[in-house]
Amino acid sequence: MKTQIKPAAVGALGIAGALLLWQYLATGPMNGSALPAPGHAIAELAALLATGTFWADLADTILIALGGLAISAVAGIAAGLLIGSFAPVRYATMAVLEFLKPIPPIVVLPLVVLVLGPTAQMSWVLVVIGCALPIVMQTVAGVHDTDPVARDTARSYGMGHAEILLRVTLPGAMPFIGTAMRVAAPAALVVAVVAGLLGGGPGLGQSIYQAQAAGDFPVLYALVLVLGLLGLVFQGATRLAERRLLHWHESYREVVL
Amino acid sequence: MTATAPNSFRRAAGRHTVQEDPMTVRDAAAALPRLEVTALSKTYGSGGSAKCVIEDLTFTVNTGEVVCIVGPSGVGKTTLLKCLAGLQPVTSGAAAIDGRKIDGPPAEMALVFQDYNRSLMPWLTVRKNIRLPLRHLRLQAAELNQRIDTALEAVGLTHAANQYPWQLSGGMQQRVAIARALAYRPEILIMDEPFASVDAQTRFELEDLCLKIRDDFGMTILVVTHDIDEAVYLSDRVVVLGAKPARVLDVVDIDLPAPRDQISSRALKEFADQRTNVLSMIRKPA
Amino acid sequence: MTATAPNSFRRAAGRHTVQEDPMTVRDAAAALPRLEVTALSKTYGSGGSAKCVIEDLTFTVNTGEVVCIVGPSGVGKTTLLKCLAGLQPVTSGAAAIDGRKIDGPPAEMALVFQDYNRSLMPWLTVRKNIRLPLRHLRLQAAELNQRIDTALEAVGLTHAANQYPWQLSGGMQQRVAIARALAYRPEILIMDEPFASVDAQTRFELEDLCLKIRDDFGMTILVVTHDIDEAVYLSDRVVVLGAKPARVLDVVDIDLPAPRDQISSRALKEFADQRTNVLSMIRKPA
Amino acid sequence: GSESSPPAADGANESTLKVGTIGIAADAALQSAIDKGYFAEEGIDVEVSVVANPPAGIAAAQSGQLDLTYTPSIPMLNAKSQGVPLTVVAAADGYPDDALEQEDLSQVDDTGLYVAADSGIDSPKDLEGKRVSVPARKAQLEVTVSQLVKDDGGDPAKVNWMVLDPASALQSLKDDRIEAASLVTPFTGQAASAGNTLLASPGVEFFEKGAIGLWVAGSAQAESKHDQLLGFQRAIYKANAYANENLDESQKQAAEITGLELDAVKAGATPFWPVEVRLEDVQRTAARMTALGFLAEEPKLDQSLFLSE
Amino acid sequence: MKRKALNWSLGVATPVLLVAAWWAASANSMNTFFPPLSAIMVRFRELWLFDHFGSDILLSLRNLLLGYAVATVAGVVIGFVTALVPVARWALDPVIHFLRGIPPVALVPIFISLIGFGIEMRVASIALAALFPTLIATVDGIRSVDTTLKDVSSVYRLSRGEKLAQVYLPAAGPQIASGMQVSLQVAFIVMIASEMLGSSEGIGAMTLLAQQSFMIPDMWAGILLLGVIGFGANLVFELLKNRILAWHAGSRRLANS
Ligand SMILES: Nc1ncnc2c1ncn2[C@@H]1O[C@H](COP(=O)(O)OP(=O)(O)OP(=O)(O)O)[C@@H](O)[C@H]1O
Ligand SMILES: Nc1ncnc2c1ncn2[C@@H]1O[C@H](COP(=O)(O)OP(=O)(O)OP(=O)(O)O)[C@@H](O)[C@H]1O
Ligand SMILES: [Mg+2]
Ligand SMILES: [Mg+2]
Repeated sequence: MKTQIKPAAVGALGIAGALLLWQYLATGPMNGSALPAPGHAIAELAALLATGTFWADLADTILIALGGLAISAVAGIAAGLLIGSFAPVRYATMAVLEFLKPIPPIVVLPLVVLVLGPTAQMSWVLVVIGCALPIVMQTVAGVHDTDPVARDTARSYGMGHAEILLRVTLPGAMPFIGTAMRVAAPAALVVAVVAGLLGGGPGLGQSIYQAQAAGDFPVLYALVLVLGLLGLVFQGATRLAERRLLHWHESYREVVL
Repeated sequence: MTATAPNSFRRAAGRHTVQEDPMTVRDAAAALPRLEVTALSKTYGSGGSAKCVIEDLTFTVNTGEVVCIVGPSGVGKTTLLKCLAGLQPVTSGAAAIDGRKIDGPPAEMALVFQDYNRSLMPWLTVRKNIRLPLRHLRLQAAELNQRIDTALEAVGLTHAANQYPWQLSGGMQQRVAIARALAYRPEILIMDEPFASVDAQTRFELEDLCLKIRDDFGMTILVVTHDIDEAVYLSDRVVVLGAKPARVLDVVDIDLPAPRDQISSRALKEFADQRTNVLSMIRKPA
Repeated sequence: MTATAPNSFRRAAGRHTVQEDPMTVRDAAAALPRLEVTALSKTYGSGGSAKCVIEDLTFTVNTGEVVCIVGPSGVGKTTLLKCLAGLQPVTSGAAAIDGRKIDGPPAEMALVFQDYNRSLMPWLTVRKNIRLPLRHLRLQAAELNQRIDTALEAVGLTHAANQYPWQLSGGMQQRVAIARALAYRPEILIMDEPFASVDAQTRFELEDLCLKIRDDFGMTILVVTHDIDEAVYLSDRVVVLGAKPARVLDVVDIDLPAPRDQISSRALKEFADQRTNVLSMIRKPA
Repeated sequence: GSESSPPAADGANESTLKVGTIGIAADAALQSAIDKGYFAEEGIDVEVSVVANPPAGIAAAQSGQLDLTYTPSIPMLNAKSQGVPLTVVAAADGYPDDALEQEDLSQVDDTGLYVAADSGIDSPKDLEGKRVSVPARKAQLEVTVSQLVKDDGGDPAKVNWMVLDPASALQSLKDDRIEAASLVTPFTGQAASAGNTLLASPGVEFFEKGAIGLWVAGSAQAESKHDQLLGFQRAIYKANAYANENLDESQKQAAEITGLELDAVKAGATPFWPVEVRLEDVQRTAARMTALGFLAEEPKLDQSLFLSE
Repeated sequence: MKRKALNWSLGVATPVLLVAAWWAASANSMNTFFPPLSAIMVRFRELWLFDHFGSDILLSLRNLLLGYAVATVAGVVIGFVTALVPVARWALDPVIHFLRGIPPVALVPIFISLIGFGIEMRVASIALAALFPTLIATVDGIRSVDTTLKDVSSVYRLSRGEKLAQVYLPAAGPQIASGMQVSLQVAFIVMIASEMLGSSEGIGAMTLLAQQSFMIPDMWAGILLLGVIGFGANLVFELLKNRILAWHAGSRRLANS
């Protein structure tokens, strides 16, 4: 139990330190600028929490981020397994993927808006574009990291390609996929917001856009706080899921003392 | 798999008993070459870094036989087994099962790896590790569980069924790998130093288990071992490998009477003779 | 480390020769307890999942002694060695070197792991794997290289110095792990089933090497083995572990005359007696 | 705030118009057309979504993802000159015909060019070699400020344009990272109250009069939804007229839409909602853009640009 | 050997086929937003070869390299600290993950008032965003180092520095490398985003400007250039990785190689 309390306490200290830094920045070097004092933003946040539209927007954003993330995960992991396991697939897709990777969501945004309009679907697509490729890449690396002896074992027992992929390669690549998910989860959130901010998709992005357009900075930073907290929640959730899935892995094995 | 074979095998305790059948499966199948290795050679890498590990290797294993392979460390025994299991492509020559050339893992074969600790999936419990390859056999639940239980009991790990491999000792992990092969009930079982990490007592029991499943299921068994006594005790024939690249120095026929018994068989004069015979074969080129 | 020890050891070939010193290092240090294990017990996990592996274990190892530990698979031998090496905290009781309680890896000790294939760094060649722990000893380049070369030669791997561990056979990997410990020249050498994967001939040579370095450097050596013959051949004393949780069933003093020799020593009647003695100890509780 | 729910894919029937806006004060007329039921009278149903900038809106409009969108004339002309087929449906905002006669141009112009009080910049020509912020390149403020510089005898190409969001522009003006900032309400008010000097009102000086903000549809959409768009035109002009007449009410609405304090809205320029788009106004803008080099060649504009019966 | 030839021809053929398909499909395109590939290629040559090469391409690449270098070094160092010093992990984790959920656009005003909008801001935002994938992968990589290897280094009493440099770093190497690869992608994206503000120089700024002023072939030319550069950067990365991590590829190669 004691070991549980200690990280939480130190974590709280870390947050307190960050708040103090914020307070210092807002009242010191950045006084009079867009950055409000933390107290001000928090008060504004409390006011926001009382409005219905805020919750609707929040729900939209979460839905888009999670939905996009889920699609990216399923598609990305499946593609990564295929690309990592079969050399012909790897050679056939490598150049194309490498080419697509650096093309950022902001540049394709107008094209996506063009095809899908300022809609939730547009946001979903952007989230998938933003998250799928890192997941693919990490999965491929994970596949290459699985123990060949484990894979040979499966082959020698006459397990089919699909079965090996599902039961040996996939769990073997899990540590890398876990990393990928923890990188992608907050990114999904960010892209979901940016899609609203720049492309007119629904959710908190629009609220931020409006606060920015109106120069209403306390509201803007109240929303930023919400997003930061959401990021923390996403991170915690992926950690938890990972702990369940990877309990067997070195990094999660119960420390025996 | 032999249809008449009983469904379970009891843990052999020191002494193993022959079946009641008037004609053992083994006699019936004798002299039928199950596994044929013909002029096999294997080179790792290519170009400048090429390394010829096996050169022109020839021998056969008959149905229902137990054959042991002995030879110095690093000579190419594991490489040979991997070629037989279809995990490594051969460079020239061929290995064949019932005349069919092996070019991928054959369905009727199972392999117990020398790297037993790496061949167990760390994310599966012992029980699930054993079940893993059985899934595609589409067994009924009852038979599946019964096979797993029998195999676990045979290697003495019933109590560890729900632990993860990394919670087990080295010898226990090795026995899990053996249990997995047993539960799979392949027609041809290939084992790479399978008893290296278990204690003497358990080793005896596992050796007898090995002979028993051969009799019960008519399995063909190929074992790599460094223990000459074990090779003589288990085998119908011992293949002695030597020199680098690996070549067959000799194939020694072991004519110990069946059924074999850990105490009486090992006390026979023939046993000591064969043992000395094999040992001298090994020492010769050193 | 004994300052008077010669700088190199030749590969012992079948028979090992005792030093010319009128009084061997070993006799001088005899009966000085180097390693003391007192009422040691060890439990893995805590709360509901707690598992007591070792309970109330007591024995000592004297300076310059070779002591073998035998016992059934999974009884807790590896766990014991990890406690001695300071890698696992003990639950109660203590292990001590020269009276100092062990609470972290002691400077004078080296350990050869049972998981030899996992204990080598896959990113380093054999040579660099052996050199890794030597770096902080701040040896001169000549001595460093000489130590590595001697160790490689002793285990017969000179030709594989520039290969990566994953390019080697199991037995070769195991010998690299041994060579690493040899080159480190610890005062206390602990080995966990170190010869499990090497062939009979190499095993004999390594056993003799073991005795030789004890004599040359006055090393104290503790070996876990499953081979009773090996235990008897190597040891001054054999600690027989049994029952779960692990307890000392007996400590058997081996009174074979020195120098020992693979052929003549094993042919002695005392050898056979001691062997039967240890075997019966092990079988008793089964 | 404005309605921002995404257009439901299945609910989009014939009588529904998907409208994009950028969420500014001028939307007050649109909002009152909705509130007062002018659209309902025409039998049309309006779904509003906020787009981040005019080009994104234009892109969505030309592909039919939006039926029409708000855009200032300059991005519209940019798109038009690149061959994007667009049809102007109605005027959204702009300047009254007597705008230039005003004493204080900042009272009609919602854009402003500000310099720090002690910058020593007295006229637009002085901007040569200076860092001047704009919200976006090749858009309204860069074009209009360029005209000021040119009219003052300077070379707009020598101005160091910096893209900055308004908040950063204000901060950078204060920190002397830029010498001048071109801003839109409500930031013009903030710039003034921070003690900066208004150098010029580039909007009204460039456009002089007429419609600036336009409701624009893709040409394909203008054909297929011709009747509904005409209905939109009628309704929005009714609303525009109403908004001009009831300034207080429209400013209140603007405050609501933008989330600003009412006082801040009232302190800014007086908004104007024209009830027609004149070809000559658009042509004048295009000619000036061409002269400044923003358009490679002057696009041929005629009445077909406008939606008509 | 035959297999390898097949793989390589697949690798070359797929992109060639795709480009050919694009060329054919777009040949007579009248759609403003999807112009003929031939028109795009014309603009590509006019714009980038070599008109804006020195002024824009090199400028962007310099920012990318600087930011990425800072990100990877900092990511690995902070990753080591957080993985090996629990107190640091507890204190930093919440703050880091809080920051990651926030869209960078919302932080830009703060950045600008702290460090302006020059090169520093661009490099800093590239570095900040690209930091996280490497950081997270480093932490995960270190936490999954095989216990036996850790035990070996304790037994042989490797010094702290030796443990870090000789054991943890190489053991976590594959995972760090795959994190760095994702970082490279993120750095690329942020390089473009960072050019949205300030003076309009750089590939990203030109592409975004083309997009905003409906010079669609120019926009596509920019996207193509980004793809080409990303492809090249990744190629260089792969080559370096294959050199440094040759042991890993070797030890993990499927047995049937
Ligand atoms: N992947 C590989 N690449 C290159 N050489 C290899 C590879 N695997 C094995 N070898 C070499 O092939 C030879 C034979 O190895 P193999 O593992 O077959 O020996 P072994 O007879 O099984 O030995 P042991 O009894 O020690 O397990 C060795 O010299 C080894 O170095
Ligand atoms: N990390 C762990 N967590 C829980 N239990 C463990 C762990 N490691 C070992 N054990 C248990 O401790 C017992 C002793 O294991 P240990 O490895 O010491 O046996 P051993 O005597 O070395 O056996 P072998 O001869 O097979 O190597 C086993 O029952 C094993 O399951
Ligand atoms: Mg082998
Ligand atoms: Mg052990």
